[in-house]
Amino acid sequence: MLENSLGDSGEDLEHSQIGKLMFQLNTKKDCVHILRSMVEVMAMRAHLGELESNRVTLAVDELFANIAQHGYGDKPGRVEFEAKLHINHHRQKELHFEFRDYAPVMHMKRFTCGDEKPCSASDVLPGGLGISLMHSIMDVVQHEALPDGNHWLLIYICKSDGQCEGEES
Amino acid sequence: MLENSLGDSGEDLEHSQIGKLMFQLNTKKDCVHILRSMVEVMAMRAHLGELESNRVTLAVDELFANIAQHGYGDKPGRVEFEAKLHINHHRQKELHFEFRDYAPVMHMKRFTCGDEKPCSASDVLPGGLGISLMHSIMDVVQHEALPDGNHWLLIYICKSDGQCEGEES
Amino acid sequence: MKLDVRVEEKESGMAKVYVQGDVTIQTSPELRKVLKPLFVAKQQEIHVYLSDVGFMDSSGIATLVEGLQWARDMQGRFVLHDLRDTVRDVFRLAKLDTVFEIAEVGA
Amino acid sequence: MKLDVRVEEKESGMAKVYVQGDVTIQTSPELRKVLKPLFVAKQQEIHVYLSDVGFMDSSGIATLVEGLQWARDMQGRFVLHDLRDTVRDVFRLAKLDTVFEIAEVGA
Ligand SMILES: Nc1ncnc2c1ncn2[C@@H]1O[C@H](COP(=O)(O)OP(=O)(O)O)[C@@H](O)[C@H]1O
Ligand SMILES: Nc1ncnc2c1ncn2[C@@H]1O[C@H](COP(=O)(O)OP(=O)(O)O)[C@@H](O)[C@H]1O
Repeated sequence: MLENSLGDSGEDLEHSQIGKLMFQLNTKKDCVHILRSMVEVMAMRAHLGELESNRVTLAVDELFANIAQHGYGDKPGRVEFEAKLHINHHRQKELHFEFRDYAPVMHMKRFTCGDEKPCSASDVLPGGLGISLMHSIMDVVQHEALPDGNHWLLIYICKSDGQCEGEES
Repeated sequence: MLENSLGDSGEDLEHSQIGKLMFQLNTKKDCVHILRSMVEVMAMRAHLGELESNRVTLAVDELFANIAQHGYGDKPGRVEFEAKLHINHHRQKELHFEFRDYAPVMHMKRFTCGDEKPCSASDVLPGGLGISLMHSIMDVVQHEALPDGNHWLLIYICKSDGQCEGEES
Repeated sequence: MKLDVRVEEKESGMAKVYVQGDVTIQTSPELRKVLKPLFVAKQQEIHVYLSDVGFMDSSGIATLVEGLQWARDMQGRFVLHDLRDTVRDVFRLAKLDTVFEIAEVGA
Repeated sequence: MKLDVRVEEKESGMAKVYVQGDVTIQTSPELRKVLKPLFVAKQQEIHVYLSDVGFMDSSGIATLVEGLQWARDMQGRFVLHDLRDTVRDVFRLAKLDTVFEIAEVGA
Protein backbone atom coordinates (compact mmCIF):
# COMPACT_ATOMS: atom_id res chain seq x y z
CA MET A 1 0.00 0.00 0.00
CA LEU A 2 2.99 2.31 0.28
CA GLU A 3 4.66 1.85 -3.04
CA ASN A 4 6.73 4.90 -3.79
CA SER A 5 10.08 4.11 -2.29
CA LEU A 6 12.34 7.11 -2.03
CA GLY A 7 15.57 5.14 -2.04
CA ASP A 8 17.80 5.51 0.97
CA SER A 9 15.64 7.94 2.79
CA GLY A 10 12.83 5.48 3.29
CA GLU A 11 9.35 6.27 2.15
CA ASP A 12 7.25 9.34 2.25
CA LEU A 13 3.73 8.42 3.13
CA GLU A 14 2.31 10.47 0.35
CA HIS A 15 3.85 11.48 -2.90
CA SER A 16 5.85 14.61 -3.52
CA GLN A 17 4.16 17.84 -2.52
CA ILE A 18 0.91 16.22 -1.62
CA GLY A 19 0.87 15.21 2.00
CA LYS A 20 3.41 17.80 2.95
CA LEU A 21 2.17 20.91 4.65
CA MET A 22 4.23 23.96 3.92
CA PHE A 23 3.76 27.25 5.58
CA GLN A 24 5.50 30.57 5.33
CA LEU A 25 4.77 32.78 8.23
CA ASN A 26 6.13 35.63 10.16
CA THR A 27 7.14 35.35 13.74
CA LYS A 28 4.25 37.39 14.99
CA LYS A 29 3.22 35.52 18.06
CA ASP A 30 -0.33 34.91 16.92
CA CYS A 31 1.11 32.41 14.46
CA VAL A 32 1.56 29.85 17.23
CA HIS A 33 -2.17 29.29 16.85
CA ILE A 34 -1.76 28.25 13.22
CA LEU A 35 1.32 26.19 13.86
CA ARG A 36 -0.55 24.32 16.53
CA SER A 37 -3.41 23.43 14.21
CA MET A 38 -0.92 22.19 11.60
CA VAL A 39 0.82 19.95 14.08
CA GLU A 40 -2.52 18.66 15.36
CA VAL A 41 -3.53 17.67 11.85
CA MET A 42 -0.25 15.83 11.29
CA ALA A 43 -0.52 14.13 14.68
CA MET A 44 -4.01 12.99 13.83
CA ARG A 45 -2.81 11.60 10.50
CA ALA A 46 -0.21 9.62 12.44
CA HIS A 47 -2.94 8.44 14.84
CA LEU A 48 -1.21 9.80 17.91
CA GLY A 49 -3.10 9.78 21.18
CA GLU A 50 -4.06 12.99 22.96
CA LEU A 51 -1.01 13.25 25.23
CA GLU A 52 1.43 12.33 22.49
CA SER A 53 -0.15 14.82 20.13
CA ASN A 54 0.05 17.54 22.78
CA ARG A 55 3.73 16.82 23.38
CA VAL A 56 4.63 17.01 19.73
CA THR A 57 2.66 20.24 19.42
CA LEU A 58 4.51 21.62 22.44
CA ALA A 59 7.95 20.81 21.03
CA VAL A 60 7.18 22.52 17.72
CA ASP A 61 5.68 25.50 19.55
CA GLU A 62 8.83 25.85 21.66
CA LEU A 63 11.15 25.91 18.67
CA PHE A 64 8.99 28.51 16.97
CA ALA A 65 8.94 30.60 20.17
CA ASN A 66 12.72 30.51 20.33
CA ILE A 67 13.12 31.57 16.74
CA ALA A 68 10.67 34.41 17.32
CA GLN A 69 12.14 35.59 20.61
CA HIS A 70 15.84 34.82 20.43
CA GLY A 71 16.39 34.49 16.68
CA TYR A 72 14.41 37.53 15.61
CA GLY A 73 14.39 39.34 18.96
CA ASP A 74 10.59 39.65 18.95
CA LYS A 75 10.57 41.59 15.67
CA PRO A 76 8.58 40.09 12.81
CA GLY A 77 10.68 37.85 10.59
CA ARG A 78 10.16 35.25 7.94
CA VAL A 79 9.93 31.57 8.77
CA GLU A 80 9.22 28.65 6.48
CA PHE A 81 7.72 25.60 8.06
CA GLU A 82 7.18 22.15 6.64
CA ALA A 83 5.55 19.12 8.17
CA LYS A 84 5.36 15.60 6.84
CA LEU A 85 4.73 12.01 7.74
CA HIS A 86 7.40 9.49 6.85
CA ILE A 87 8.00 5.76 7.27
CA ASN A 88 11.51 4.75 8.27
CA HIS A 89 13.44 1.53 7.61
CA HIS A 90 12.04 -0.08 10.73
CA ARG A 91 8.60 0.66 9.34
CA GLN A 92 7.94 3.11 12.13
CA LYS A 93 6.06 6.27 11.45
CA GLU A 94 8.00 9.47 11.86
CA LEU A 95 6.76 13.02 11.96
CA HIS A 96 9.21 15.49 10.42
CA PHE A 97 9.04 19.21 11.10
CA GLU A 98 11.39 21.65 9.43
CA PHE A 99 11.91 25.34 10.06
CA ARG A 100 13.96 27.72 7.97
CA ASP A 101 14.61 31.17 9.37
CA TYR A 102 16.64 34.18 8.20
CA ALA A 103 17.66 35.26 11.67
CA PRO A 104 21.24 35.61 12.95
CA VAL A 105 22.96 32.25 13.07
CA MET A 106 22.46 30.55 16.38
CA HIS A 107 25.34 28.87 18.09
CA MET A 108 24.21 25.54 19.42
CA LYS A 109 27.60 24.96 21.01
CA ARG A 110 26.16 26.61 24.06
CA PHE A 111 24.19 23.45 24.52
CA THR A 112 25.85 20.33 25.79
CA CYS A 113 23.73 18.04 23.65
CA GLY A 114 21.30 17.94 20.79
CA ASP A 115 23.26 18.09 17.60
CA GLU A 116 24.77 14.66 17.96
CA LYS A 117 23.63 13.03 21.13
CA PRO A 118 20.07 13.26 22.42
CA CYS A 119 19.29 15.56 25.35
CA SER A 120 17.46 14.78 28.51
CA ALA A 121 15.65 17.44 30.44
CA SER A 122 18.57 17.97 32.80
CA ASP A 123 21.23 18.30 30.08
CA VAL A 124 20.38 21.81 29.12
CA LEU A 125 21.48 25.14 30.53
CA PRO A 126 19.39 26.48 33.37
CA GLY A 127 16.62 28.81 32.27
CA GLY A 128 16.21 26.90 29.07
CA LEU A 129 12.93 25.21 29.87
CA GLY A 130 11.59 25.46 26.34
CA ILE A 131 14.69 24.03 24.69
CA SER A 132 14.83 21.31 27.31
CA LEU A 133 11.20 20.29 26.77
CA MET A 134 11.77 20.21 23.02
CA HIS A 135 14.77 17.93 23.38
CA SER A 136 13.09 15.60 25.80
CA ILE A 137 10.11 15.14 23.47
CA MET A 138 11.75 14.91 20.06
CA ASP A 139 13.92 12.00 18.93
CA VAL A 140 16.03 14.17 16.65
CA VAL A 141 16.74 17.87 17.01
CA GLN A 142 19.03 18.95 14.22
CA HIS A 143 20.33 22.43 13.68
CA GLU A 144 22.23 23.64 10.63
CA ALA A 145 23.76 27.11 10.38
CA LEU A 146 23.24 28.58 6.91
CA PRO A 147 25.00 31.62 5.44
CA ASP A 148 21.83 33.64 5.95
CA GLY A 149 19.96 31.93 8.74
CA ASN A 150 19.16 28.61 10.30
CA HIS A 151 17.63 25.31 9.33
CA TRP A 152 16.01 23.14 11.97
CA LEU A 153 14.75 19.59 11.76
CA LEU A 154 12.65 17.95 14.45
CA ILE A 155 11.83 14.26 14.14
CA TYR A 156 9.33 12.46 16.31
CA ILE A 157 9.21 8.67 16.07
CA CYS A 158 5.74 7.40 16.84
CA LYS A 159 6.15 5.40 20.00
CA SER A 160 3.31 3.02 20.53
CA ASP A 161 2.88 0.69 17.58
CA GLY A 162 -0.78 0.26 18.27
CA GLN A 163 -1.45 3.95 18.24
CA CYS A 164 0.70 4.87 15.30
CA GLU A 165 0.42 2.05 12.83
CA GLY A 166 -3.16 2.65 11.76
CA GLU A 167 -4.20 3.40 8.23
CA GLU A 168 -4.29 6.94 7.14
CA SER A 169 -7.04 7.71 4.74
CA MET B 1 2.28 54.91 10.60
CA LEU B 2 1.69 53.11 7.34
CA GLU B 3 4.44 54.44 5.17
CA ASN B 4 5.21 51.93 2.46
CA SER B 5 2.89 52.90 -0.32
CA LEU B 6 2.63 50.30 -3.04
CA GLY B 7 1.54 52.71 -5.76
CA ASP B 8 -1.79 52.12 -7.35
CA SER B 9 -2.67 49.06 -5.41
CA GLY B 10 -2.86 50.92 -2.14
CA GLU B 11 -0.83 49.84 0.84
CA ASP B 12 -0.01 46.54 2.34
CA LEU B 13 -0.22 46.75 6.07
CA GLU B 14 3.04 44.98 6.51
CA HIS B 15 5.98 44.86 4.19
CA SER B 16 6.67 42.23 1.58
CA GLN B 17 6.61 38.67 2.82
CA ILE B 18 6.20 39.57 6.44
CA GLY B 19 2.56 39.85 7.34
CA LYS B 20 1.49 37.56 4.58
CA LEU B 21 0.62 34.05 5.52
CA MET B 22 1.36 31.55 2.79
CA PHE B 23 0.37 27.99 2.93
CA GLN B 24 0.75 25.10 0.59
CA LEU B 25 -1.55 22.28 1.42
CA ASN B 26 -3.27 19.35 -0.08
CA THR B 27 -6.99 19.07 -0.32
CA LYS B 28 -7.24 16.41 2.31
CA LYS B 29 -10.25 17.50 4.23
CA ASP B 30 -8.48 17.76 7.56
CA CYS B 31 -6.82 20.88 6.17
CA VAL B 32 -9.98 22.90 6.76
CA HIS B 33 -8.88 22.94 10.38
CA ILE B 34 -5.62 24.70 9.50
CA LEU B 35 -7.24 27.05 7.04
CA ARG B 36 -9.68 28.07 9.71
CA SER B 37 -6.97 28.94 12.19
CA MET B 38 -5.18 31.02 9.55
CA VAL B 39 -8.30 32.99 8.76
CA GLU B 40 -9.01 33.46 12.46
CA VAL B 41 -5.57 34.94 12.97
CA MET B 42 -6.03 37.34 10.05
CA ALA B 43 -9.50 38.29 11.29
CA MET B 44 -8.09 39.04 14.69
CA ARG B 45 -5.35 41.20 13.18
CA ALA B 46 -8.11 43.14 11.43
CA HIS B 47 -9.99 43.39 14.73
CA LEU B 48 -13.13 41.78 13.38
CA GLY B 49 -15.86 40.87 15.82
CA GLU B 50 -16.86 37.27 16.46
CA LEU B 51 -19.69 37.06 13.90
CA GLU B 52 -17.73 38.85 11.21
CA SER B 53 -14.72 36.64 11.80
CA ASN B 54 -16.90 33.55 11.60
CA ARG B 55 -18.41 34.69 8.29
CA VAL B 56 -15.04 35.33 6.71
CA THR B 57 -13.81 31.96 7.93
CA LEU B 58 -16.90 30.34 6.46
CA ALA B 59 -16.43 31.93 3.04
CA VAL B 60 -12.82 30.79 2.82
CA ASP B 61 -13.79 27.32 4.04
CA GLU B 62 -16.45 27.06 1.33
CA LEU B 63 -14.07 27.93 -1.47
CA PHE B 64 -11.56 25.38 -0.21
CA ALA B 65 -14.30 22.76 0.07
CA ASN B 66 -15.30 23.40 -3.54
CA ILE B 67 -11.76 23.12 -4.81
CA ALA B 68 -11.34 19.87 -2.88
CA GLN B 69 -14.65 18.32 -3.90
CA HIS B 70 -15.41 19.68 -7.34
CA GLY B 71 -11.98 20.80 -8.53
CA TYR B 72 -10.03 17.76 -7.40
CA GLY B 73 -12.97 15.36 -7.11
CA ASP B 74 -12.08 14.47 -3.51
CA LYS B 75 -8.61 13.23 -4.50
CA PRO B 76 -5.65 14.92 -2.82
CA GLY B 77 -4.31 17.84 -4.82
CA ARG B 78 -2.06 20.80 -4.33
CA VAL B 79 -3.38 24.15 -3.22
CA GLU B 80 -1.49 27.32 -2.43
CA PHE B 81 -3.15 29.73 -0.09
CA GLU B 82 -2.21 33.27 0.82
CA ALA B 83 -3.79 35.65 3.27
CA LYS B 84 -3.02 39.29 3.88
CA LEU B 85 -4.31 42.49 5.34
CA HIS B 86 -4.43 45.50 3.06
CA ILE B 87 -5.54 49.13 3.28
CA ASN B 88 -7.44 50.46 0.29
CA HIS B 89 -7.72 54.00 -1.08
CA HIS B 90 -10.64 54.74 1.17
CA ARG B 91 -8.45 53.76 4.10
CA GLN B 92 -10.62 50.76 4.78
CA LYS B 93 -9.06 47.53 5.85
CA GLU B 94 -9.39 44.66 3.44
CA LEU B 95 -8.64 41.01 3.97
CA HIS B 96 -7.33 39.30 0.84
CA PHE B 97 -7.36 35.54 0.43
CA GLU B 98 -5.89 33.86 -2.62
CA PHE B 99 -6.04 30.26 -3.71
CA ARG B 100 -4.11 28.67 -6.54
CA ASP B 101 -5.07 25.16 -7.56
CA TYR B 102 -3.92 22.79 -10.31
CA ALA B 103 -7.32 21.23 -10.85
CA PRO B 104 -9.27 21.22 -14.13
CA VAL B 105 -10.30 24.70 -15.13
CA MET B 106 -13.63 25.66 -13.70
CA HIS B 107 -16.17 27.43 -15.82
CA MET B 108 -17.72 30.23 -13.85
CA LYS B 109 -20.07 31.01 -16.74
CA ARG B 110 -22.45 28.60 -15.15
CA PHE B 111 -23.01 31.22 -12.50
CA THR B 112 -25.13 34.26 -13.20
CA CYS B 113 -22.93 36.53 -11.11
CA GLY B 114 -19.66 36.78 -9.32
CA ASP B 115 -16.99 37.59 -11.85
CA GLU B 116 -18.23 41.07 -12.57
CA LYS B 117 -21.25 41.85 -10.49
CA PRO B 118 -21.68 40.82 -6.88
CA CYS B 119 -23.96 37.89 -6.04
CA SER B 120 -26.72 37.74 -3.56
CA ALA B 121 -27.77 34.49 -1.97
CA SER B 122 -30.62 34.02 -4.42
CA ASP B 123 -28.54 34.64 -7.54
CA VAL B 124 -26.89 31.30 -7.61
CA LEU B 125 -28.00 27.99 -9.05
CA PRO B 126 -30.04 25.83 -6.72
CA GLY B 127 -27.97 23.38 -4.71
CA GLY B 128 -25.05 25.73 -4.56
CA LEU B 129 -25.36 26.73 -0.93
CA GLY B 130 -21.61 26.95 -0.36
CA ILE B 131 -20.97 29.16 -3.38
CA SER B 132 -23.93 31.29 -2.49
CA LEU B 133 -22.76 31.84 1.09
CA MET B 134 -19.30 32.71 -0.16
CA HIS B 135 -20.65 35.32 -2.55
CA SER B 136 -22.97 36.85 -0.02
CA ILE B 137 -20.13 37.29 2.49
CA MET B 138 -17.25 38.42 0.31
CA ASP B 139 -17.09 41.78 -1.42
CA VAL B 140 -15.03 40.45 -4.29
CA VAL B 141 -14.96 36.90 -5.63
CA GLN B 142 -12.62 36.76 -8.55
CA HIS B 143 -11.82 33.69 -10.60
CA GLU B 144 -9.13 33.40 -13.24
CA ALA B 145 -8.67 30.33 -15.40
CA LEU B 146 -4.99 29.49 -15.84
CA PRO B 147 -3.47 27.10 -18.40
CA ASP B 148 -2.96 24.55 -15.63
CA GLY B 149 -5.52 25.37 -12.98
CA ASN B 150 -7.36 28.19 -11.26
CA HIS B 151 -6.60 31.32 -9.35
CA TRP B 152 -9.12 32.67 -6.88
CA LEU B 153 -9.19 35.93 -5.01
CA LEU B 154 -11.58 36.68 -2.18
CA ILE B 155 -11.68 40.19 -0.74
CA TYR B 156 -13.49 41.14 2.41
CA ILE B 157 -13.83 44.84 3.20
CA CYS B 158 -14.01 45.39 6.93
CA LYS B 159 -17.46 46.80 7.49
CA SER B 160 -17.79 48.56 10.78
CA ASP B 161 -15.24 51.34 11.14
CA GLY B 162 -15.24 51.02 14.85
CA GLN B 163 -14.43 47.35 14.80
CA CYS B 164 -11.88 47.39 12.05
CA GLU B 165 -9.90 50.56 12.47
CA GLY B 166 -7.96 49.53 15.56
CA GLU B 167 -4.21 49.22 15.66
CA GLU B 168 -2.70 45.96 14.63
CA SER B 169 0.60 44.55 15.83
CA MET C 1 -11.31 18.81 14.43
CA LYS C 2 -13.02 15.76 15.86
CA LEU C 3 -16.77 15.51 15.92
CA ASP C 4 -18.58 13.71 18.73
CA VAL C 5 -22.18 12.77 18.11
CA ARG C 6 -24.18 11.07 20.83
CA VAL C 7 -27.77 9.84 20.54
CA GLU C 8 -30.33 9.26 23.27
CA GLU C 9 -33.38 7.40 22.05
CA LYS C 10 -36.49 7.59 24.17
CA GLU C 11 -39.21 4.96 24.11
CA SER C 12 -41.70 7.65 23.28
CA GLY C 13 -40.49 7.92 19.69
CA MET C 14 -38.24 10.85 20.46
CA ALA C 15 -34.51 11.01 19.81
CA LYS C 16 -32.03 13.54 21.19
CA VAL C 17 -28.79 14.09 19.29
CA TYR C 18 -25.89 15.90 21.01
CA VAL C 19 -23.23 17.26 18.69
CA GLN C 20 -19.81 18.46 19.80
CA GLY C 21 -17.08 19.90 17.56
CA ASP C 22 -16.91 21.62 14.19
CA VAL C 23 -19.25 20.44 11.45
CA THR C 24 -17.30 20.76 8.17
CA ILE C 25 -16.70 18.79 4.98
CA GLN C 26 -14.33 16.72 7.05
CA THR C 27 -16.74 15.85 9.83
CA SER C 28 -20.29 16.18 8.46
CA PRO C 29 -20.29 12.56 7.18
CA GLU C 30 -20.15 11.49 10.84
CA LEU C 31 -23.20 13.53 11.69
CA ARG C 32 -24.98 12.09 8.68
CA LYS C 33 -24.09 8.55 9.75
CA VAL C 34 -25.85 9.11 13.07
CA LEU C 35 -28.91 10.87 11.67
CA LYS C 36 -29.53 8.42 8.82
CA PRO C 37 -30.77 5.50 10.96
CA LEU C 38 -33.07 7.85 12.86
CA PHE C 39 -34.79 8.76 9.62
CA VAL C 40 -35.69 5.14 8.96
CA ALA C 41 -36.58 4.22 12.51
CA LYS C 42 -40.06 5.10 13.68
CA GLN C 43 -39.24 8.43 15.33
CA GLN C 44 -41.76 11.18 15.63
CA GLU C 45 -39.37 13.79 16.94
CA ILE C 46 -35.66 14.40 16.49
CA HIS C 47 -34.00 17.07 18.62
CA VAL C 48 -30.48 18.17 17.73
CA TYR C 49 -28.43 20.00 20.39
CA LEU C 50 -25.77 22.30 19.02
CA SER C 51 -24.41 24.20 22.03
CA ASP C 52 -20.99 22.60 21.57
CA VAL C 53 -20.73 23.39 17.88
CA GLY C 54 -18.61 26.48 17.28
CA PHE C 55 -18.37 26.30 13.51
CA MET C 56 -20.64 24.89 10.83
CA ASP C 57 -20.25 25.17 7.09
CA SER C 58 -22.64 24.44 4.20
CA SER C 59 -21.95 20.72 4.34
CA GLY C 60 -23.22 20.70 7.91
CA ILE C 61 -26.28 22.68 6.95
CA ALA C 62 -26.92 20.38 4.00
CA THR C 63 -26.79 17.42 6.38
CA LEU C 64 -29.40 19.03 8.63
CA VAL C 65 -31.57 19.86 5.62
CA GLU C 66 -32.02 16.11 5.22
CA GLY C 67 -33.71 16.22 8.61
CA LEU C 68 -36.12 18.85 7.32
CA GLN C 69 -36.99 16.61 4.41
CA TRP C 70 -37.54 13.67 6.72
CA ALA C 71 -39.83 15.82 8.87
CA ARG C 72 -41.90 16.79 5.85
CA ASP C 73 -42.13 13.29 4.45
CA MET C 74 -42.94 11.62 7.75
CA GLN C 75 -44.89 14.40 9.44
CA GLY C 76 -42.27 14.37 12.17
CA ARG C 77 -40.60 17.18 14.08
CA PHE C 78 -36.95 18.04 13.49
CA VAL C 79 -35.84 20.66 16.02
CA LEU C 80 -32.51 22.45 16.45
CA HIS C 81 -31.53 23.58 19.95
CA ASP C 82 -28.98 25.89 21.57
CA LEU C 83 -27.37 27.39 18.48
CA ARG C 84 -24.42 29.63 19.22
CA ASP C 85 -24.57 33.12 17.74
CA THR C 86 -22.04 32.25 15.06
CA VAL C 87 -23.96 29.18 13.93
CA ARG C 88 -27.30 30.95 14.05
CA ASP C 89 -25.78 33.67 11.87
CA VAL C 90 -24.92 31.11 9.20
CA PHE C 91 -28.51 29.84 9.15
CA ARG C 92 -29.62 33.43 8.76
CA LEU C 93 -27.19 34.05 5.90
CA ALA C 94 -28.47 30.91 4.21
CA LYS C 95 -32.03 32.17 4.71
CA LEU C 96 -32.82 28.94 6.50
CA ASP C 97 -33.40 30.37 9.97
CA THR C 98 -37.13 30.54 9.31
CA VAL C 99 -37.30 27.19 7.53
CA PHE C 100 -35.90 25.15 10.38
CA GLU C 101 -37.66 24.80 13.70
CA ILE C 102 -35.13 26.43 16.02
CA ALA C 103 -36.02 26.21 19.69
CA GLU C 104 -35.59 29.16 22.00
CA VAL C 105 -32.65 28.83 24.38
CA GLY C 106 -33.25 26.26 27.05
CA ALA C 107 -36.43 24.92 25.44
CA MET D 1 -6.16 32.17 20.74
CA LYS D 2 -7.64 34.58 23.24
CA LEU D 3 -6.93 34.21 26.92
CA ASP D 4 -9.51 35.13 29.54
CA VAL D 5 -8.27 35.61 33.06
CA ARG D 6 -10.71 36.43 35.83
CA VAL D 7 -9.84 37.13 39.46
CA GLU D 8 -11.99 36.79 42.56
CA GLU D 9 -10.44 38.35 45.60
CA LYS D 10 -11.76 37.30 48.98
CA GLU D 11 -11.54 39.46 52.08
CA SER D 12 -9.77 36.61 53.81
CA GLY D 13 -6.54 37.22 51.90
CA MET D 14 -7.32 34.57 49.34
CA ALA D 15 -7.49 35.11 45.59
CA LYS D 16 -8.96 32.77 42.98
CA VAL D 17 -7.76 33.09 39.40
CA TYR D 18 -9.78 31.47 36.61
CA VAL D 19 -7.92 30.99 33.33
CA GLN D 20 -9.56 30.15 30.02
CA GLY D 21 -7.77 29.60 26.71
CA ASP D 22 -4.30 28.59 25.57
CA VAL D 23 -1.33 29.90 27.51
CA THR D 24 1.45 30.51 24.97
CA ILE D 25 4.09 33.13 24.16
CA GLN D 26 1.25 35.10 22.65
CA THR D 27 -1.03 35.04 25.67
CA SER D 28 1.12 34.45 28.77
CA PRO D 29 1.78 38.20 29.23
CA GLU D 30 -1.93 38.56 29.98
CA LEU D 31 -1.76 35.95 32.69
CA ARG D 32 1.30 37.66 34.10
CA LYS D 33 -0.48 41.01 34.12
CA VAL D 34 -3.21 39.56 36.33
CA LEU D 35 -0.91 37.65 38.68
CA LYS D 36 1.58 40.49 39.20
CA PRO D 37 -0.68 42.73 41.36
CA LEU D 38 -1.63 39.72 43.49
CA PHE D 39 2.02 39.20 44.35
CA VAL D 40 2.28 42.71 45.78
CA ALA D 41 -1.11 42.77 47.49
CA LYS D 42 -1.33 41.16 50.89
CA GLN D 43 -2.55 37.74 49.80
CA GLN D 44 -1.85 34.62 51.75
CA GLU D 45 -3.23 32.20 49.19
CA ILE D 46 -3.51 32.29 45.43
CA HIS D 47 -5.52 29.54 43.71
CA VAL D 48 -5.26 29.18 39.96
CA TYR D 49 -7.99 27.23 38.15
CA LEU D 50 -6.90 25.67 34.88
CA SER D 51 -9.80 23.45 33.79
CA ASP D 52 -10.36 25.61 30.71
CA VAL D 53 -6.75 25.59 29.61
CA GLY D 54 -6.15 23.04 26.86
CA PHE D 55 -2.60 23.97 25.95
CA MET D 56 0.26 25.50 27.89
CA ASP D 57 3.82 26.01 26.77
CA SER D 58 7.01 26.88 28.65
CA SER D 59 6.17 30.58 28.72
CA GLY D 60 3.00 29.71 30.62
CA ILE D 61 4.90 27.51 33.02
CA ALA D 62 7.51 30.21 33.53
CA THR D 63 4.74 32.64 34.41
CA LEU D 64 3.40 30.25 37.03
CA VAL D 65 6.90 29.68 38.40
CA GLU D 66 6.82 33.33 39.46
CA GLY D 67 3.94 32.32 41.70
CA LEU D 68 6.10 29.65 43.28
CA GLN D 69 8.75 32.24 44.00
CA TRP D 70 6.19 34.57 45.54
CA ALA D 71 4.94 31.72 47.75
CA ARG D 72 8.46 31.06 49.00
CA ASP D 73 9.31 34.69 49.60
CA MET D 74 6.06 35.53 51.31
CA GLN D 75 5.29 32.22 52.98
CA GLY D 76 2.07 32.13 50.98
CA ARG D 77 0.32 29.28 49.21
CA PHE D 78 0.22 29.13 45.42
CA VAL D 79 -2.05 26.27 44.33
CA LEU D 80 -2.92 24.97 40.87
CA HIS D 81 -6.33 23.35 40.37
CA ASP D 82 -8.10 21.19 37.78
CA LEU D 83 -5.24 20.58 35.36
CA ARG D 84 -6.26 18.71 32.23
CA ASP D 85 -4.26 15.58 31.43
CA THR D 86 -2.35 17.33 28.65
CA VAL D 87 -1.32 20.23 30.87
CA ARG D 88 -0.44 17.97 33.78
CA ASP D 89 1.75 15.98 31.39
CA VAL D 90 3.75 19.11 30.53
CA PHE D 91 4.39 19.80 34.22
CA ARG D 92 5.57 16.21 34.54
CA LEU D 93 7.88 16.55 31.53
CA ALA D 94 9.32 19.72 33.04
CA LYS D 95 9.81 17.86 36.33
CA LEU D 96 7.73 20.52 38.04
CA ASP D 97 4.74 18.39 38.98
CA THR D 98 6.20 17.78 42.43
CA VAL D 99 7.46 21.33 42.89
CA PHE D 100 4.07 22.97 42.47
CA GLU D 101 1.21 22.41 44.84
CA ILE D 102 -1.33 20.79 42.55
CA ALA D 103 -4.72 20.18 44.16
CA GLU D 104 -6.57 16.95 43.61
CA VAL D 105 -9.57 17.25 41.30
CA GLY D 106 -12.42 19.15 42.94
CA ALA D 107 -10.36 20.27 45.92
N1 LIG E 1 16.70 30.40 17.76
C1 LIG E 1 17.57 30.81 18.70
N2 LIG E 1 18.53 31.71 18.38
C2 LIG E 1 19.39 32.14 19.32
N3 LIG E 1 19.41 31.71 20.60
C3 LIG E 1 18.49 30.83 21.00
C4 LIG E 1 17.53 30.33 20.07
N4 LIG E 1 16.76 29.44 20.73
C5 LIG E 1 17.22 29.40 21.99
N5 LIG E 1 18.26 30.22 22.17
C6 LIG E 1 19.00 30.42 23.43
O1 LIG E 1 18.68 29.34 24.30
C7 LIG E 1 18.23 29.81 25.57
C8 LIG E 1 17.18 28.87 26.15
O2 LIG E 1 15.98 28.98 25.42
P1 LIG E 1 14.61 28.50 26.07
O3 LIG E 1 14.77 27.09 26.46
O4 LIG E 1 13.50 28.78 25.16
O5 LIG E 1 14.44 29.36 27.36
P2 LIG E 1 14.00 30.88 27.42
O6 LIG E 1 13.51 31.25 26.05
O7 LIG E 1 12.90 30.84 28.43
O8 LIG E 1 15.21 31.63 27.82
C9 LIG E 1 17.69 31.18 25.30
O9 LIG E 1 17.75 32.01 26.42
C10 LIG E 1 18.58 31.68 24.15
O10 LIG E 1 19.72 32.31 24.64
N1 LIG F 1 -13.63 24.61 -7.84
C1 LIG F 1 -14.67 24.17 -8.57
N2 LIG F 1 -14.43 23.50 -9.73
C2 LIG F 1 -15.46 23.05 -10.47
N3 LIG F 1 -16.76 23.21 -10.15
C3 LIG F 1 -17.08 23.86 -9.04
C4 LIG F 1 -16.05 24.37 -8.17
N4 LIG F 1 -16.66 24.98 -7.15
C5 LIG F 1 -17.99 24.84 -7.33
N5 LIG F 1 -18.27 24.18 -8.46
C6 LIG F 1 -19.61 23.88 -8.98
O1 LIG F 1 -20.54 24.73 -8.30
C7 LIG F 1 -21.61 23.96 -7.70
C8 LIG F 1 -22.10 24.60 -6.42
O2 LIG F 1 -21.12 24.46 -5.40
P1 LIG F 1 -21.53 24.58 -3.89
O3 LIG F 1 -22.17 25.89 -3.69
O4 LIG F 1 -20.36 24.32 -3.02
O5 LIG F 1 -22.61 23.47 -3.63
P2 LIG F 1 -22.32 21.91 -3.50
O6 LIG F 1 -20.84 21.73 -3.36
O7 LIG F 1 -23.05 21.57 -2.24
O8 LIG F 1 -22.88 21.30 -4.72
C9 LIG F 1 -21.02 22.59 -7.51
O9 LIG F 1 -21.98 21.59 -7.49
C10 LIG F 1 -20.04 22.46 -8.67
O10 LIG F 1 -20.67 21.93 -9.81
